[in-house]
Amino acid sequence: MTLSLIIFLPLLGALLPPLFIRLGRTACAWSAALLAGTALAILLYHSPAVFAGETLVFTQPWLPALGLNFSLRLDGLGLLFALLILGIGLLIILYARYYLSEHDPMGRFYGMLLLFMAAMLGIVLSENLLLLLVFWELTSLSSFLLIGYWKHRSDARQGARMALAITGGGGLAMLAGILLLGHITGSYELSVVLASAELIQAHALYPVTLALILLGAFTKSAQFPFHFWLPHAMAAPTPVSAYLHSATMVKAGVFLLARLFPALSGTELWFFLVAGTGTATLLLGAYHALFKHDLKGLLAYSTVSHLGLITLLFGIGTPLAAVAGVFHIINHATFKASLFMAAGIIDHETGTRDMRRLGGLWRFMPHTATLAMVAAASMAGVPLFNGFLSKEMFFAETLHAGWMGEWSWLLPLLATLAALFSVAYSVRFIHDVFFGTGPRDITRKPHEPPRYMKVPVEVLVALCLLVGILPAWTVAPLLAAAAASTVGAELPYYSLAIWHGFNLPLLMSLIALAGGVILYLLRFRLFALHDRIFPLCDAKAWFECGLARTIAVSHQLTAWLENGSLQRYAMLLVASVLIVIGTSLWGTTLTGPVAMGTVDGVTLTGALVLGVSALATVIWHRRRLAALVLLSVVGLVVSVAFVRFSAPDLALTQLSVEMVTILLLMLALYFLPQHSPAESSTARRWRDGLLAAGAGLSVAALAWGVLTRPLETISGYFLEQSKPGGGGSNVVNVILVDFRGFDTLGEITVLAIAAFGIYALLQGLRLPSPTTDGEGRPWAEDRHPLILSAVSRPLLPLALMVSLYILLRGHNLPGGGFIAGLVTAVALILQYVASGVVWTRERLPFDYIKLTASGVLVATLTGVASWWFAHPFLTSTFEYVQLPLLGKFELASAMVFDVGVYLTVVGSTLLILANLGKLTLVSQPHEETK
Amino acid sequence: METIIEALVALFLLIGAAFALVGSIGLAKLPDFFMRLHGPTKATTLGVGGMIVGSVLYFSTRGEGLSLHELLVTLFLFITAPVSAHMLAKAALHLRLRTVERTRGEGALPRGDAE
Amino acid sequence: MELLVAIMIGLLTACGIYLLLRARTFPVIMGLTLLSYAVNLFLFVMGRIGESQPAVIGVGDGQYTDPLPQALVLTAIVIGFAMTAFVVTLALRARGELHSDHVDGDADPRGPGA
Amino acid sequence: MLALAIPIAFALMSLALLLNLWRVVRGPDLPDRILALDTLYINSIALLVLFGIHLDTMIYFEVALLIAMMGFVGTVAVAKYLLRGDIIE
Repeated sequence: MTLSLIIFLPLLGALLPPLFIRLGRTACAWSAALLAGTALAILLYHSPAVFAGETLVFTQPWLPALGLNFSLRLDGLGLLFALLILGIGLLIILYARYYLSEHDPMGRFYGMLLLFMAAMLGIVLSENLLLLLVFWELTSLSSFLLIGYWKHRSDARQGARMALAITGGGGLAMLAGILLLGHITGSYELSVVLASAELIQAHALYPVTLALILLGAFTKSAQFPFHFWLPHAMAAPTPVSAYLHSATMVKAGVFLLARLFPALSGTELWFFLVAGTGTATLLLGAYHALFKHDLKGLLAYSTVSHLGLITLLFGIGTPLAAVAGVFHIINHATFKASLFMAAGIIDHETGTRDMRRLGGLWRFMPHTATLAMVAAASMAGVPLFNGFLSKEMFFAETLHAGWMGEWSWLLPLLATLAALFSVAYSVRFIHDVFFGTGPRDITRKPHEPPRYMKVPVEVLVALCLLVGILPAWTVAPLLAAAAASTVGAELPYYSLAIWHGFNLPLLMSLIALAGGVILYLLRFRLFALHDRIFPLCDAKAWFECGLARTIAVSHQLTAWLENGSLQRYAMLLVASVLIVIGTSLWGTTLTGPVAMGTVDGVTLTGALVLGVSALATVIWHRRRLAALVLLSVVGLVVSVAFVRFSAPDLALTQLSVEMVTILLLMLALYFLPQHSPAESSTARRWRDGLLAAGAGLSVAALAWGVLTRPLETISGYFLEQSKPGGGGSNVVNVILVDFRGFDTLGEITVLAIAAFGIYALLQGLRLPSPTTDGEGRPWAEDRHPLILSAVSRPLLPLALMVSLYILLRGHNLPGGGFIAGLVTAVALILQYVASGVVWTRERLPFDYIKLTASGVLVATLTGVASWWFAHPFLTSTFEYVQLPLLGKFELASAMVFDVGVYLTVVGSTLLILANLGKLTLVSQPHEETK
Repeated sequence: METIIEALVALFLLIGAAFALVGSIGLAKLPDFFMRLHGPTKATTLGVGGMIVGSVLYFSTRGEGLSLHELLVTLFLFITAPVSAHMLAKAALHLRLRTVERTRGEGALPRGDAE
Repeated sequence: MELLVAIMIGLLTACGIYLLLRARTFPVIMGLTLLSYAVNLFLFVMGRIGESQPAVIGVGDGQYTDPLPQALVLTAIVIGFAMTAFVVTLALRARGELHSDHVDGDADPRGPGA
Repeated sequence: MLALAIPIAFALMSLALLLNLWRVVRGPDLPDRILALDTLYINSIALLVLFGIHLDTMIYFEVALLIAMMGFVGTVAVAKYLLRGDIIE
C-alpha cells in the first residue's frame, strides 16, 4: 500500500507548488522538496527488505478485463532507479530554486517536475506492463511540457514537439510490442513475463515483439537513428536537462532493456539489434560531442554516446555485461547531472554557453571549475573516478562478446575509439571553459554562483569520488541488488576493485586517454575538416521538413475526405458501414435452423403494395408532393404490418406518428421548392443506387439470419410480472410506464427538448411564402372551406373522447399516453387546418411550452412520489406494499405517469406543428421568380 | 352460433368485400378524376359499412355485446367520407384537371375549353 | 414469411438510403423517414414474427409475442418523429439563412421557389 | 360457412388493394393519388375488421378507428395543400 504512495505523493502533490507560489519562491520549492523527500523516506523504509533479496509486490485490480492492474513491484532495479529519480530530483529542486529567474513561473515548473517525477517512478515501480506503458506516455507528455517550459522561445517549442513526436511514436510501437508480449505469455504481469523467456523466444512473433519494444526503448533513450531529438531538447531549462536528459527520462529506455533483460535477451537477434544500435550510437554520439561548440550540445551528444554504451552492454547479453550496464547507469547519472548543473551555472553567470567565447573562467569561479573537472574526469574515465570503473568493465566485456565470430576484434577497437573521443570532448569541456584565453564578448563579470546552487553539484561530485575510490564500501550493495533483479538469476563473480593488474582493458583505457589528449590538441584542424564534411547534416531541418510535409499531406487528405459536402459525408458513412457489415457477414452461414412460416395472400399483397410504393417514392422523389403521398402509403402499410404481426400498440403509434410526420413535411414543403432539380449525374445515381442496394441487401441478410434462428427472449419476467407486479395486462404499456419507466421519462424529456429546440430555431425565421403552387397557378381564394370547418368542429369532442379512452385503458388494452397524446394532437391540428390559427388559438389558449413542461414535471413527480414510500425513483410501490388499498394506489400512480407522457406528447407535437404553421403569419410574400 | 346468423355474417362480409372491390375497380378503371371520385367515396364506404354490420352481428352474438369501436368507426367514416370527397373535388376543380367529354359541371370543363 | 419480411426490410432500407444520398433536404428527410420505417420493423422483428397473440394478458391462449422489442420500437417511433421534426426545422432554417435547400448549403442558382 | 366466406372476402380485398396501388402509382394527377390513398385507408379498415373476425378478436379495432381518423385528416390536409399551399394559416 505505501508503495503506491511513492507514486501518488508527487502525482497528486503536483498541484501543491502552483498553490504555494503565493507564499513565495522558497515556500514553493519547499513544498516540492517535502513531497519528494517524503516519497524518498518511504522508499528508504522499504529498502532493507529489497537489500535482503525480497521483491515487494502490491496489486490492486484496475481494469482486470483488459489485463490492466494497478500493480507495483519494488525490486533491486526499481529501487536503484527510484533512488536516482528521487535523490537527483531533490537536488534538482534545490538547484532550480536558484536557477530560475524572477520572471519564470516557478509554481508551474515544480508542478510539472513533480508530475514527471511521478511518471518516472511509475515506470520503474510498475509490475504490470500496461501500467508501465501508461506512465511511459505520461513521461513523454510531462517532458514535452518541461522542454517547452520557456514557451515564448520557438526553439523550445520545436524541441518539445520533436521530443514528443519521437518518444510518443516509439511509445505507440511499444504498446503494440507489449500487447504482443501479453498475447504470447497470457499476462501483463512482469513476474509472469520474466519467467517465460523460453516461451517468448521460441514464439513465431518474437522478432516482431522484440523490434516493437526496442523501438520504444530506443526512441526514449535517444539511440541512433532517433538520437537527434535529444540535442534539440536542450532548449529546456538546465535543471530539466540535468534531470530528464541525463539522469532519468533518457534512462527509461535502458531501464526497459534491463527490466525485460531476462525475458528477451540471449538471442542472436537481440545481440545484433541491441548491440549494433548501441555501438552506432556510442560512436556517433562521441564523435558529434567533440564538434559541438555549445556546452549543453556537447553534453547532449555525450549523453547519447553514453546511452549507446549502456545499450551496447545490455546487447552483449552476458550477465557480467548487464552488471556493467547497471553500474554505468549509476555513474553516468551522477557525473552527467553534475556536469549539466555546472554548465547551467556557467550559463547563468556568463550569459553564454558557446565554448568559442568562453575561457579562463578558473580565475572567476575556481570552486565550480574544480567540481566540473572532477565530473569531467569521471566522464573521461580517469582512474579513481567512478566512470573509470564501469568503463573498465565495459572494455572487458567487449572483449568477450559472443556471436561476432572472426570479427570479434572489431568491438574492442570501436569501444576504444569511442572512449578516445570521449576523453577528447571531456578535455575540451574543461580546457575551453576554464583555461586558455577569454572569456570574450561577455557583458557581465562572472563570479561564483549562490552558495546553495553549488550544493547539488557538490553532493554529486562527492558521490563520483566516493564510488570511484571506495566502490566496495559505497555502491556495492545497491549494485548487487539491482544487478540481481536485472539478470534474474545468480550473479556472476565480479570485482569492483580499482586495480586488476595490468591487463588489456587497462591498456585500452590508456590508449583512449593518450589518444584523446592528442585528438584535443589537433582540434582546430579537425573542426575545419568536420565543417567541410558535414555542412548539411542537420537532423532538425530534416525533421521540420518531414513534419511540414506530413502536415501538408494530412491537410490534403482532410480536404479530400472532408470537403464540406454533407452529401459526400453521407456517402462515405454508408460506404464504410457497408464495408464493415459486408466483410463481417461475408462467408458466414446466414440461414438458421428455424423453419419458415407460410405466406398468405393478403400479406403478400400488402408486401407488394409496400414494395411498389417505396420504390415509387424513390422514383418520383423529385416531384415532392407525389412522393409524399406515396410515402404515406408506405407508412400505412407498415402500420397494418404491425397489426398483422400482433403489435396493436405499435400500429396505433405508427399511424398517428405517420400522420403527424406527413403534416409536418407538408408544412415544410410549402417553403421549399416543389420539385427537386435533376442535378445528380448518371454516375452518381448509379453509385448511390449500388450503395443503397448493398445496404439493403446487408440488412435483409441480417434480418433473415436473425429470423431463422430461435428466439431467446428476456421478456418472460415482464409477461409474468405485468399483472401482479405492474397492475396492467397490456405488457407493452406496463414496460413503458412501469418496468422501464425511467427510460420513458428520459424519452419524453428528449421529446420536450427537441420541441423546445425547434421552437427556438423557428424564432425570428423569415421565409418567403410562395404566391403560386409548383406549376405557377395562384392559390385558391377560399382559406377555410366552410364544409370542412363545419364538420371538423363536432369531430373534436369525438376525437378527444377517443383519445381519453385510449389513455385510460392503455394499461390494460392497446393504447397509452403516447398514442392518446398523438391522437389529441392530431384532433387539435385538424382544427388548425380547418379553421386557421387565429380561430383555434382564440378557443385554445394553452401555452404549449408550459403544457410540455408540465407533462415532464408530472411524470417526474410520479417518480419522486415513490421516494415518499422510501423506495427508489419510479419504483412500482405495488410490488412492495402488501395492503390492497395501496395496491390500488400503485395502479393510479402508473396512470399518473402515463398522463405525464400524454401531456408531454400533446404539448410538444402542438408546439412543433403550430409553430411551423404560424410561420406563414409572419412571412411576407415574395416576388415570383421564373 | 346459429347457422342463420353465421350465414348472415358471411353474406355481409362478402357484400362488403364486393362493394370495396367495385369501388376500387371504379377507381382504377374510370377515365377521369371526377368519375373516379365516385367509386371509393360511395362503393367503398358502403363496403366498409357492410363489413362492420357483419362484424357487429358476429361479435354481438358471441356475448361480447355491442362494441363501441364499430359504431365509432361507422360514425367517423360516414361523417368524414363526404367531406374528404368534397375537399378532393374542390382541389381537382382548382387544379383544372383534364376531363373527358361527358364530364360536365360548373368549373369542370374539358381541358380544351379551359380559359 | 421470414424471407418476405427480410426482403421488405431490405427494400425499405435501400430506398431510404438512396434518398438519404440525394442533394436536397426534402428527399433526404423522406429518406430518413423510410429508413426509420426499416429500422423500426427490423427492431420489431427481433422478437420474431410467429403466429402468436398480442402481448396483452388474458387475450388468447397464452402464446404472447415478445413485448420488449415492441416497447422499444414504440418509443423509437416517437423519438423518430421528434428527430424528423428537428431535421425539418433545420432544413427550413438553412433555407432561410442560405437561400438554398441543397444539403451542402450551396447557393441555389435557380433562385428560391424554382 | 364463415370459413369459406372469409378467404373469399380476403381475396376480394386484396384485389381491391392492388387496384388502389395501381391508381396511386399511375396517377396521373395528384388528386388521383390522394383519392387512391384515401381508398387505401378505407380498405385497410375493412381489412382489419375482416382480420378481427378471422382471428375472433376485437383487439385490433382501435387501429381501425384510428385509421378512419388519420385517413380523414391526411386526405383533408393534402387537399388543403393543393388548394392553398399552407395547411395551417
